[in-house]
Order: sequence, then C-alpha cells, then structure tokens
Amino acid sequence: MNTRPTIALLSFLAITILLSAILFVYGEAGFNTQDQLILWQLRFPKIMVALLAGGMLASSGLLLQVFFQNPLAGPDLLGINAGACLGVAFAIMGASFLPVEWQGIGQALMAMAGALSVFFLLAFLVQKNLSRISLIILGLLIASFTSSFISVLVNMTPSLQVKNFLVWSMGSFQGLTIEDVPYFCGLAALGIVFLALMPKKLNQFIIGENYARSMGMNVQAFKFLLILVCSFLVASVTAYCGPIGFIGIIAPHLARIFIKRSDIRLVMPAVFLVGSSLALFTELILIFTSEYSLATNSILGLIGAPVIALYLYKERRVL
Amino acid sequence: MNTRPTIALLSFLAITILLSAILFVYGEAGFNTQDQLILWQLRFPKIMVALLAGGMLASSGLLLQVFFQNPLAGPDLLGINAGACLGVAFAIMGASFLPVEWQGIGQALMAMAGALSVFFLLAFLVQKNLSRISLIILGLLIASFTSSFISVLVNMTPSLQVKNFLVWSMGSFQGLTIEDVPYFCGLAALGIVFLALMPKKLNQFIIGENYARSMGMNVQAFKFLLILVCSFLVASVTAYCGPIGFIGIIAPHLARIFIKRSDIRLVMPAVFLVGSSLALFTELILIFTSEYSLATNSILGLIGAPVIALYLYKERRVL
Amino acid sequence: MITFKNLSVGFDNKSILANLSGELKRGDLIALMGINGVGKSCFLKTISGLHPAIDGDINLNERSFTRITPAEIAKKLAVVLTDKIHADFLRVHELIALGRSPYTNFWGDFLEEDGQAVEEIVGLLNIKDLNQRLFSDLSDGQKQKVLLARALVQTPDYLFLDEPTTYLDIPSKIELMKLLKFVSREKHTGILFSTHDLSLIEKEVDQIWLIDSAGVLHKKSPDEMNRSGLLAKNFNI
Amino acid sequence: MITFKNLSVGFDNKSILANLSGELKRGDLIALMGINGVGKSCFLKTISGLHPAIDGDINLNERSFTRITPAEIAKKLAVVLTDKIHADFLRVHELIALGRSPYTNFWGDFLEEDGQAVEEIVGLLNIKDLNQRLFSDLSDGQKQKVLLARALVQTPDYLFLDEPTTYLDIPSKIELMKLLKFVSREKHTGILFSTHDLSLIEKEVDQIWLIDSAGVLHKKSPDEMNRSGLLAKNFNI
Amino acid sequence: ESQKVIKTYTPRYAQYFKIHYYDQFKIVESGKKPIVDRFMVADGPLNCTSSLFKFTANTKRFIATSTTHVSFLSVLNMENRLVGFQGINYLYNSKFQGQKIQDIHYQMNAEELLSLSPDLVMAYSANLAGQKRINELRKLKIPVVFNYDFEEVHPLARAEWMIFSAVFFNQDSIMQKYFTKIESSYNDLKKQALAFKKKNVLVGDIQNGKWTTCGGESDLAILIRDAGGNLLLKSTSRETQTISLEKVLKITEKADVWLTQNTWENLVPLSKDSRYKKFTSVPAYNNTRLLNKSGFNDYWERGVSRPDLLLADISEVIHKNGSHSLTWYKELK
Ligand SMILES: Nc1ncnc2c1ncn2[C@@H]1O[C@H](COP(=O)(O)OP(=O)(O)OP(=O)(O)O)[C@@H](O)[C@H]1O
Ligand SMILES: Nc1ncnc2c1ncn2[C@@H]1O[C@H](COP(=O)(O)OP(=O)(O)OP(=O)(O)O)[C@@H](O)[C@H]1O
Ligand SMILES: [Mg+2]
Ligand SMILES: [Mg+2]
Repeated sequence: MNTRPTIALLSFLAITILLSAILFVYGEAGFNTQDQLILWQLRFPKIMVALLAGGMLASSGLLLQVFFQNPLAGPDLLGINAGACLGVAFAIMGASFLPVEWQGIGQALMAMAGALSVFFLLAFLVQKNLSRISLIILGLLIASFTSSFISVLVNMTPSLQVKNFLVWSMGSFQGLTIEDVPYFCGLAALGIVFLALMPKKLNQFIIGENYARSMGMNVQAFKFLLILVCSFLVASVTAYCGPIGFIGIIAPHLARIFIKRSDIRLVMPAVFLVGSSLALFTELILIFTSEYSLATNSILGLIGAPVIALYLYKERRVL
Repeated sequence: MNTRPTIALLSFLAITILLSAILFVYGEAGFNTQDQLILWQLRFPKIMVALLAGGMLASSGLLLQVFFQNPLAGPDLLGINAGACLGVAFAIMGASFLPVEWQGIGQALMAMAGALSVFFLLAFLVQKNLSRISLIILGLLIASFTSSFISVLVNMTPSLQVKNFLVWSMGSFQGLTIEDVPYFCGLAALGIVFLALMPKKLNQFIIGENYARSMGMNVQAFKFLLILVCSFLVASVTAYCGPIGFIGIIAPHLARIFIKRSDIRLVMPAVFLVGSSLALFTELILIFTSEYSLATNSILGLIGAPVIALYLYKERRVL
Repeated sequence: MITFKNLSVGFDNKSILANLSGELKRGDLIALMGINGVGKSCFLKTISGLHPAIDGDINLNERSFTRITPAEIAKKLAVVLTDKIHADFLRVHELIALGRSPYTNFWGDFLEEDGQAVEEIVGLLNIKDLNQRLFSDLSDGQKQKVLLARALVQTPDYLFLDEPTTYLDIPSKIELMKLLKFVSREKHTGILFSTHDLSLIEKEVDQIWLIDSAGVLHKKSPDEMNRSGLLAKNFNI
Repeated sequence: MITFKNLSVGFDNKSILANLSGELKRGDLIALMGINGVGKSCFLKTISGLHPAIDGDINLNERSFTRITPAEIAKKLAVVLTDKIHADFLRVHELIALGRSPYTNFWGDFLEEDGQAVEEIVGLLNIKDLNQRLFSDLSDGQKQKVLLARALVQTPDYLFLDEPTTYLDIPSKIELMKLLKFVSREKHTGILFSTHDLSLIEKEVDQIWLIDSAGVLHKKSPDEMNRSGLLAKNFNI
Repeated sequence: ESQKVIKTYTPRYAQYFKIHYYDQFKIVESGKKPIVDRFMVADGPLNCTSSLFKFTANTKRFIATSTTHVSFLSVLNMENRLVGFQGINYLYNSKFQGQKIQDIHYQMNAEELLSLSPDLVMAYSANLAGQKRINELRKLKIPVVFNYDFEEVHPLARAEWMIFSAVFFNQDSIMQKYFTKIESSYNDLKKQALAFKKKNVLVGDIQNGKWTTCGGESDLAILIRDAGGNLLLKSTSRETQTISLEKVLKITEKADVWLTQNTWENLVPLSKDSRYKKFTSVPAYNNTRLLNKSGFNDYWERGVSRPDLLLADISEVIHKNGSHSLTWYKELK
C-alpha cells in the first residue's frame, strides 16, 4: 500500500524520459540522430518546452483545484490565462495601435504584463478578504471581460496580424527557438522554486481554512502567494506557447487517481510529470499527423480526452 | 424580510418589460413606431428571441449549478453546447464533406442532433451511476473532445464556409426571421414546461442526495431528467442563436444574490427574468455600438462583466 | 412492519456486518448501540434504503424494498443522518417544509394539513424563533433540531435517526427523548436510533439493539440488557 | 496564560456575547457549558484566534493576539472544531502528521521527535489500526478521534475543543476525559472544551464555565457550580 | 423571363457568375452549384412579371463588406457611391477617407442595413446558410447579393468579378473593356516571363514552429508560376499549408527568392531566430509597402483589380530586371 505512490512516481518519470528520448531521435524527418541542426535547433527546444510547460500548467491546475476545492479549476479559471493572452494580443496586433517604441517589447514581456494586471486585480480582491466563492466568480468575470476584449481587438486588426495571433492562440510547444530556451528554462526554474514553496502549506489548507490557520498559516498571505505562483506559471507558459488549457485541468485528476494520496509533496511531482508526459505525448502525435495541421490543443482534445475518459470511466470507483 | 423575493421578482419583471418596450420602439434606425416592417419583422423577433433564449440559458445554468453544487457550472459544462455547435458546424461547413441530400437538413435540426448525441453519452454515464464529480470531469472531457473536433473541422474547411460558421459562433439573438419565431417559441414553450418539472425536485436535492432519496426522489431518474432538460434548453438556444455562454453562468448568481432565497420555485423565475434582461440589455448596447461590430458574447463580457463584478464586489458579504 | 433477514451491510461489496435479522414494528422505540466504527450508521442507511444492501432482504409491510417506488417509501420512512448540509440562502422554514414534500402537489404547495404538521413539530421542538433564520447561520445544536424537525414533519411510519442527540444541550436531549416516545406512542411511529448515551435512553426505549464487536446484533429490553451484562462487557463499564 | 478582557464575540459585527473576561492557565482543564446557540462555538473560535473578536482583547502570555504571528500562535494553541473535512485520498496518518506541521521544516519532513509525538498520541487514543485508512472512509466516531489526535500532536500549551466527545462511544468518552486530564496535568496544557455531558465531566474538570441564557459567563468549580444551583436553573434540571 | 436572351457574358476566367442580357433587363447567375442565385438587374417599368429579385442598375447607395468589393469603384471613379462598409479602417484608397461611410456590423444587422436604405449590399458567403440569410434579407427588401470573388483562384478571375459588380452601376460594358486591357497586359507579362530562367521561390515563414506557406494551387502560386518562378514546398491544395520544420530544413533545392508572408519591416526578426539560418542568404520580400494608418494593406484592395501589376511586381522580385518599380512588394534589408 505504501509503495504505490513511489511506483506511480517512478513510472511517470520513466514515461516522461522515454517520450523525451523518442522525440529526440524521431521526428517528421524520420529517424535522425546525426543532423545537429535538427537535433539541437528543433527537437531539443521542443522537448524542453513541452516537458517544462506541461509540468508547469499541470501544477498550476493542481494548486487551483486544491485551493478552490473545485474539479473544474484550471489555468484559465481566474482570467490569468486570458490576461496573458491579452498581453500577447497587444504585442502581436498592437502594430496598428501602439506607438512604435512599444512594439519592440517582446511577446513574453507583454504576456507577463497582461497576466500581472489580472494578478493585481485578484490580489486586490484577496486582500479584501473575499470568500473563495466570491473570488471564483469574480475571476470568471475578469476572464470573460478579458477574452471579450481580445475578440474586440481581433475585430479591429489587419488580417495578417490577426492570423498571427490566431495561430499563436492555437497553442504550440514548438514556437520557441534555441535562443528562447534559456529564458524559458529560467522562468521554469523560478516557477519550480515557487512551486516548492507550496506543498506544506497546501497540505495544511486541504483540511480547511480554520484548521490551516490554527496550524500557523497566514491564510491571507497564502492566498496571495498561491495566486502569484499560479499567475507566474500560467503567464510564463502562455507567453511562449499560447493558451493551452486541457493539461492544466486534467493532469491533476489523472495523477491523483494513480497516486491515490492527498499529500501534495507526493502529488505535486506526479502532477508535474503527468503534465510533461501529456505535453510530450501530443508532440509525438503531432509527428504522425503532420499532414493534418492539427493544433496542440486539438490533439489534446481529440486524442487525449477520449483516452483519459475511458481510463477514468474504467476507474470510476476511485473518483 | 418575506417580501424581498416578491419585490425582486417584480422588479426583474419590470426591467424585462421596460427593456423590451425600449427595444421595440428604438433601434439602429432610430426611434420608429410606424414602419411595420421594422417593428414586426425585425424588432419583434429579436425581442422575443432575446427574451426567451436569455431566460432558457440562465435557467439551464441554474439547474447545473444547483445540481453540481458548482458555481462554475454553465451551459458549456457538459459538452451539450459543444455538441450543438458540432452539429451546426457540420450543417454549415458540411458542404465539402457531406452528400448533397444531407445539406438540406436545417441548422436547428443538426444542432439538436449534435446535442442529442452528447446527451446520450451523458445519459449513459448517469445510468452507470457515476458520482457527480466523475460526471463533471467526464463531461469536461466530452466538451473538449467536441470542441477540438470542431476546430479540426474548421481547419479542414475552405475559408468562406468557416467564416459563416465563425459568424454564427459569435452568437446573436438577431439571426431569426419572423418565420422562425413560431418554431423557436414552440421549443421555448416546451423548455418552460420542462423547467416547471424541476423546482420541487431540485429543492429536495439541495439538501443532499441522501435526504432527497429519503423524501421519495428517484435520484437516477432525476439526474436523467435534469440532463435532458438542460440539453434541450441549451440545444434549442444554440441552434438558433449560437453558443452564448456568459448569461448561463452569471444570471443564476445574480438572481440568487438579489432574491436571497434558496427555494427554486422563487429562484427559477427570477433567474429566467435576469437572463432575459441580460440578453435584452446586450441588444440595447448593440444598437449603440454597431460600428464596432461587437458580438453578443463580447458585449456580455466587455460591458456586462465589469458591471456585474462591481455589483458583486459591493455585495460581497452575501456571496 | 419493517423486517430484515440475513442482511449484510457494508461498503464496496465488502460486508461489515453480516447475517442481521430482525424487525421494527410501528410504535417501537429502539436504541441502536455499539462501539465506534462497528457499523451502526451503515446499518441505518441500509435499512432505510439509502445505501445498497450487500446481501439479504428488507421488507416493508411484507413487500421487498426493491419493489416499492421511492415515492411510496418516502411516505413511510424518514431519516436523520450525520451528513452536513451545505446550502446557501436556505431558510429554516424552507428546509423543514421539505419534509412535507412527499405529500405536497406537483409544485410543492402547502395545504392546511401540511402547515399544521409543521406547526406542531416546530412547537414540540421549540424552534419557532429560528423559522426565518438561514440554516447555514445556525449553531450545531440548532441545526440538529431543524434536521429532526424535517424528518418528523414527514409523518413517517418508521423513523431512522443516526445519533439524534448529537450537539443537543441537556434539556433538549431530554425533550427529544420525550418527543420520540410521544411520537412512537401517539403516532405509532416505529423509531430506530443510534446513540452512545445509555443513561439518557435507558428509561425510555422499548428495546436496545446492541451490535457487539464481533458484529452480532443483540436485541433485548433495557432491563434484560443490563442483566445480561452485555453492555458492560461490550463497553468495558 | 491566555487572558481575555471585555471580549465581545459574534458574527458580522453583531455581538452575541459581550463583556466576557477571564483567563486560562496552563494545566487548567475547563468545561464550557451553555444551552444550544448561546455562543460557545463562537467564543471558542474567537479565543483561539480563528474568528475576529468584535471588541476587547485577547492576550497570550501578556501579548495581544494581534501582535503575534500565526506561526507563533500555532505552536501554543491547537483546536478541534465541529467543521467537517472534505478531502479525497487523505490518509489518517497524513492528517495526524499535519498536526506537527508548525514544528516541521520547510518541506514538512518528520524528525524523530515528531514521530514520537504522533506515536504517543495515536497510542493513547487507540487509533493505531486506522493509520493507513482514508479519512473519508471512517465512521463519525473514528473521524472525531483522528481530529483530536491531530490537535494533540500539535503539543500545544493551550487546547480548545468544541464538543470533543461528539460521536464517541461510552468507553472512548471516558478515555478521552482521562486523556485530557492526563495532558493537562502532565504536559501542563490548558484545556477549554465545550460539552453538554455534565455527568461525564463533573468529576474531572477543574472549573466549569457556564454561559447562561442572558450571556453572562459564570466560572466555578464543579462543586460550587452544583451548590450554586446555576446549572439546574440554566438547564431546567 | 420567357423573353429571348440577346447575349450572354460568360467570363473567361471567373467560374461563378454569368450575365444574360435581355431587352429591358439583365439576369445574373452567381454562385457555386448547387447554390446558384438568379436575380434580375433592371430599371424602369418592365413589360413582364418575374419572381426573381430585382436590383437596380443604377446603384446610388452601395454597402460593401470586403475590400475586394470596392476596388472597381476606384476604376469607375464612383467612390462616392459607397455609404456603408464593414470595417472602414480596412480601406486604403484615400478617397474613401474623406467620405461619410457608415461602419456596419459584422453580423449584418438588418435594421442597420435598412436604416441606410441601400440600393445594393454586397456580401460574401459560400453555402446554404448564407443563401438562406440572403433570402431572409431580401424578404425585408434589403437588396443583398453575394460576391464570390474569394472562391476564384486565378487572379484574373478575381479581377473579372469587377464586371459582375459593375452591372449594378450600369457600367458593365465599360468594365469589360477595362478587364480586357488588364488581361492582355497580364498575358504579355506572362509571355515575357517565359524567356527568363526559372527561379526557385520560397514562400512563407515560421509560425508556431511550423513552416506556413501558400497552397500550390493558390492565387499566389499561379502568379509565381506565371512570373516564371518555381514554387518550393509545393502542395496540391489551394489552402495555406503548414509544413514541419524538419522537412523544410531538409529540402535540397536552393531558394533564389523568398516571399515572406508576414509584416516584418526588416531582417532583424529573422536574424534573431536561428531556425532561419538556412535562408538568411536568400533575398527576402514581403507585400507590405502600401499599408494604411491602421496597418491594412492595399494588396487586398487595388491588388485585386490589377492582377497585371501584381504579376509585374512578382516578376520584378523574381528576376530583378529593373524594368518595373514595385507597387506592393518590398525587399527586406
Ligand atoms: N455564521 C453565522 N452568522 C450569524 N449567526 C450565527 C452564525 N453561526 C452561528 N450563529 C448564531 O450565533 C449564535 C451562537 O452560535 P454558536 O454556534 O456559537 O452556538 P453554540 O453555543 O456553539 O451552540 P451549540 O451548543 O448548538 O453548538 C447562535 O444563535 C447561532 O444561531
Ligand atoms: N465510505 C466508506 N468506505 C469504506 N468503509 C467505510 C466507509 N464509511 C465507513 N466505513 C467503515 O465502516 C465501518 C462502519 O462505519 P459506520 O459509520 O457505520 O460506524 P458507526 O457504527 O456508525 O460508528 P460511529 O459510532 O463512529 O458513528 C467503520 O469501520 C468505518 O471505518
Ligand atoms: Mg455512525
Ligand atoms: Mg457549538
């Protein structure tokens, strides 16, 4: 009974490594272990990004699901995702509105800025001591405001820029060049440090706000931190990979069902690895379906969803 | 204390009637009370549709929120919405895939068919006695499968057909002609009859599945009925107006905060009227913003969301 | 009369208590006792039809539970569980009124007799002043009383209560026992309730059903029970 | 020493109990009594810092609560409430271990002393066999014991318990009282707990704090309390 | 309708319209089978009855929904007829800027259209749903017609649709002559190109880690072919293609010219992305020389009416004869 989490964790790790290895030696150009350009400029960034981004999204989903005690919570819950998208929308489509000196600001920075503004709004609400249900509803409103704003922007923008934005918003782990990878890894590293702050507190929080407080948690500060960490993770990923929603919601469920524990110190790495594996898995599928030009999000929905649904359905007793 | 619900209900009714009246005499063509064509062929259908569709969406949101005890539940929760969209996607974009005789099938019928297939999946799951949390997660998966399917369809279709679909999927209460109105009213009437079946049962359900059962509820049959009713309402609206998400989630919260009761017999009409008012309100805004080409959904997010957020924020003690 | 024969109860097809047999007649007032985790709650839920039995039969007036519609059962049985209720904006009178829902019409409208039933129980439980309060704003004891009221207004033939005296203050506990006795005698309701409060119930109940730690169900009158030494043995007192 | 002066407690700025003053010293074992809805739970939550006071001061060792960090308070205070815990896949040993979290390092890793503290309490409460079970699959009484264990392993100087004997069977109730007495005497823990079980506690506690229906807090030893007739008057017994 | 057709204009390039000339009126067929719309364009009293929808041949108040619908106005100097447009900041022609043109809603709000009392509303759509909507709007006495120029592939076919549009302004014969002129100048250029050496043309850029390029049967592909270019990564589709970078990096042909399909101002963004390394030596162009102040491109406005100029641009880009100064294209430096 006690070994189950360990076994599960190790298998997730093995799957992740296996998928990475496959993706490194095999791609659209077939088996290829020679061409340095393809290996290091194309495959390596893609693998790194999928690995980290998948894990980061999944972890942020876990944080939000535990915090809100809501199985529907995910990276797009509080409008953080939408905020980042809005930033990118400005960056991509801003050409027609913004003064020239603004246009140079990179997509990533703009995504961060967008997510940050939503974060400040949320932080303000947290500081007002709103209940979690108020927070979730207000977050929903922020999200729908932001996405409407984006669609208005899309409406007002020349088609080529819109096309660029729409392509971006289909989500992809392949958009990064080898030059971007260090930045992204830096963000991911910071994100993982952030994540490491959470397990103990989150464990306390699981049994309710009152008990958490009685065990020495500053609940207000914790909420603030949690929203900060989620914003940071989601914004980092969205900035580089576009909005990818599915992994963040489903990976936590999957990991918890395998691992059958609530201890976040065990669950968090498992969730991270499941997120990574899901991301790598879509990359693998993309190789075989390249002629259909499917988006990452579509593959997750089209192939990931039924597979996961079948698994969950079979395992329904434990849900 | 006891009169509060009555007053709230009457005010919602008054607002709804007022908005309808304004929309009848005022439109993009300015004040106009003479031109029979404009009054009856344009404004009347629009008002009827907004009135009914808004109410239907809001009510289905209420049912789902109460049933799943989840404030995030809305018409797009279980993939019913996505199912209807998929149907319409086939109807609109099918030209390139389907045999000619299929193309004649109307949009509304296809929407119904799409929603129905999702409904059967859900009904199958209900019949398997899944817990509500399993149901919600599997619903989520169905929804994301279906929407991915749609985006793949969009991807594979020549751009012009896609445009028709995209316009439709922006949502509008104006797409109906006076000839369509009787059909829509028929569906709405049936929907309202369906809705009338729910309050007593839902009231029992509020205090938990066990107590509901002990008060004579056939919980299985109830779940089935609830999903049927929601599917029917959402499919009817989506078929004619496109996917409109926001009203279904927010109207129930708004109405409940005003009415401060849990008795569904009071809450349901309030929610219906709030939904109608929201829909009519967007139509009003549309008149003044026509040059910006805002979609109904955008207006709801851009103007509705901040207004509602401010109100909820002020009223946060009661949330 | 509710009878059960060779009943096994448990979770996920693993039985916790097996081979239970017995009957509950209208007018009976029976206390169910046993140490923590022995299976009282599980047994109560099963025999009131809320939880599937693993094996064996439960009959209501000679008809198997499986053959009776939930609506019919609801007019005969009522329960109070230890589940917490989470409902915003739910007012006490609304919650109690739900107890009448097996009798009300399609809309749940109250007839005069429904109102009277509620009135009576609310008076007996002394919770008239809570009527307009939100259920979520009540103290634990107040909530317990309201839940009891909901079950009692259902005017059932049989009543199953899981630790009904939980959270109640001393006078309320005594009042409740009196009320249960009154209901069983005057309204001929068969009542089976679990409890850990031996001294409170000893004088009032007709029978004590004791589930010993081996899972055997002993049915004796309080006197017999005392004489048999089963209680002392089971509870180390 | 925890002292409170002119304390008003209540909800939404409406006070339910006003002008409460008193002190709880380490080693005290005090029962808090009062009829349902009088404000015991609210008082306990307030004095343990979980609920904002409406007015007045609470001091821990002469320092106002408002000046102490939650982390510091957590090493001095522990509570058991009547809140239900909803957590999937939460195992009993994980839940109890959380009680040590004020003492554990950044990751929440256990040192030997943490393990010993848990071991001891789990032994005293007799719940060793529940260790690997899921908390959600326990019976009500088992859950209550686990929650008590979590608070006790926190090795607090002061312990606030809201109706700790709820759902416990007779031997467990008695055991618990013995345990509380042991903890207050041997570990010098100041314990304040609400209860409705007069006969159970009478012999064990140092003081009974009675909140009468007018909201006045009476503090007397059990003997004095009995002689004063306050209990009888308040509870109509 | 029973009257005799005097003559029929059957387009030489465009596939989706036809104009039948009668004594007092014209009957136009437009659309893609099986959805073909027949309507009548006429003014003055007719000596017959018809169930067909009747448009005026003297449009004064014109509403358009695409930049490709308005370029013929410039040819005819009739810019002032445009009273409504979907997205007026898309318009490049400066004459439109000075005019009062109402911005109309994307979803074609009937009341808004009515309030402009238009003689002609030109929209675009391509299926039953669209045709159904047309019929609804016509029932409301809104004269809507679909322009299918987007469905055409050949640049000349798209230009030929100006004849269709001109019918509603009684300018079809003038427009036919104009089109003939453009056609011959296009064909002249095409003939000249045969003399040049074929050049390899790379189209597209990296989007989200995928090479995005035009379809092998698209209008751009036709222009490149006619200009004497050999399109690399050629597909058999009209639609935009995305191709895995791994495959793109493996192509063996050397590109002579690169038409990027983005809004780069210079080569800086390219140098920041090492995945373009293979192509950094290839001269790169894009078509963003003429943008209006909102960033919208004249390529989609006047470009449609002047396929000969487009071809000249591309010829110049490919062969660099220096005989033509670029209109829409510019080299990235
Ligand atoms: N959230 C709340 N908002 C407003 N009033 C409340 C709230 N919770 C409890 N009350 C009221 O405050 C009073 C005190 O409640 P409290 O729970 O402290 O009582 P108690 O003494 O613990 O009673 P019990 O013995 O029943 O547990 C009660 O009258 C109750 O109705
Ligand atoms: N959902 C569940 N799944 C599996 N086992 C369970 C579940 N709920 C309870 N149990 C176990 O079944 C046994 C009986 O539980 P039950 O709640 O019926 O006990 P009880 O007699 O009511 O105890 P208490 O006096 O503590 O309320 C206990 O050992 C408990 O741990
Ligand atoms: Mg129990
Ligand atoms: Mg209490």
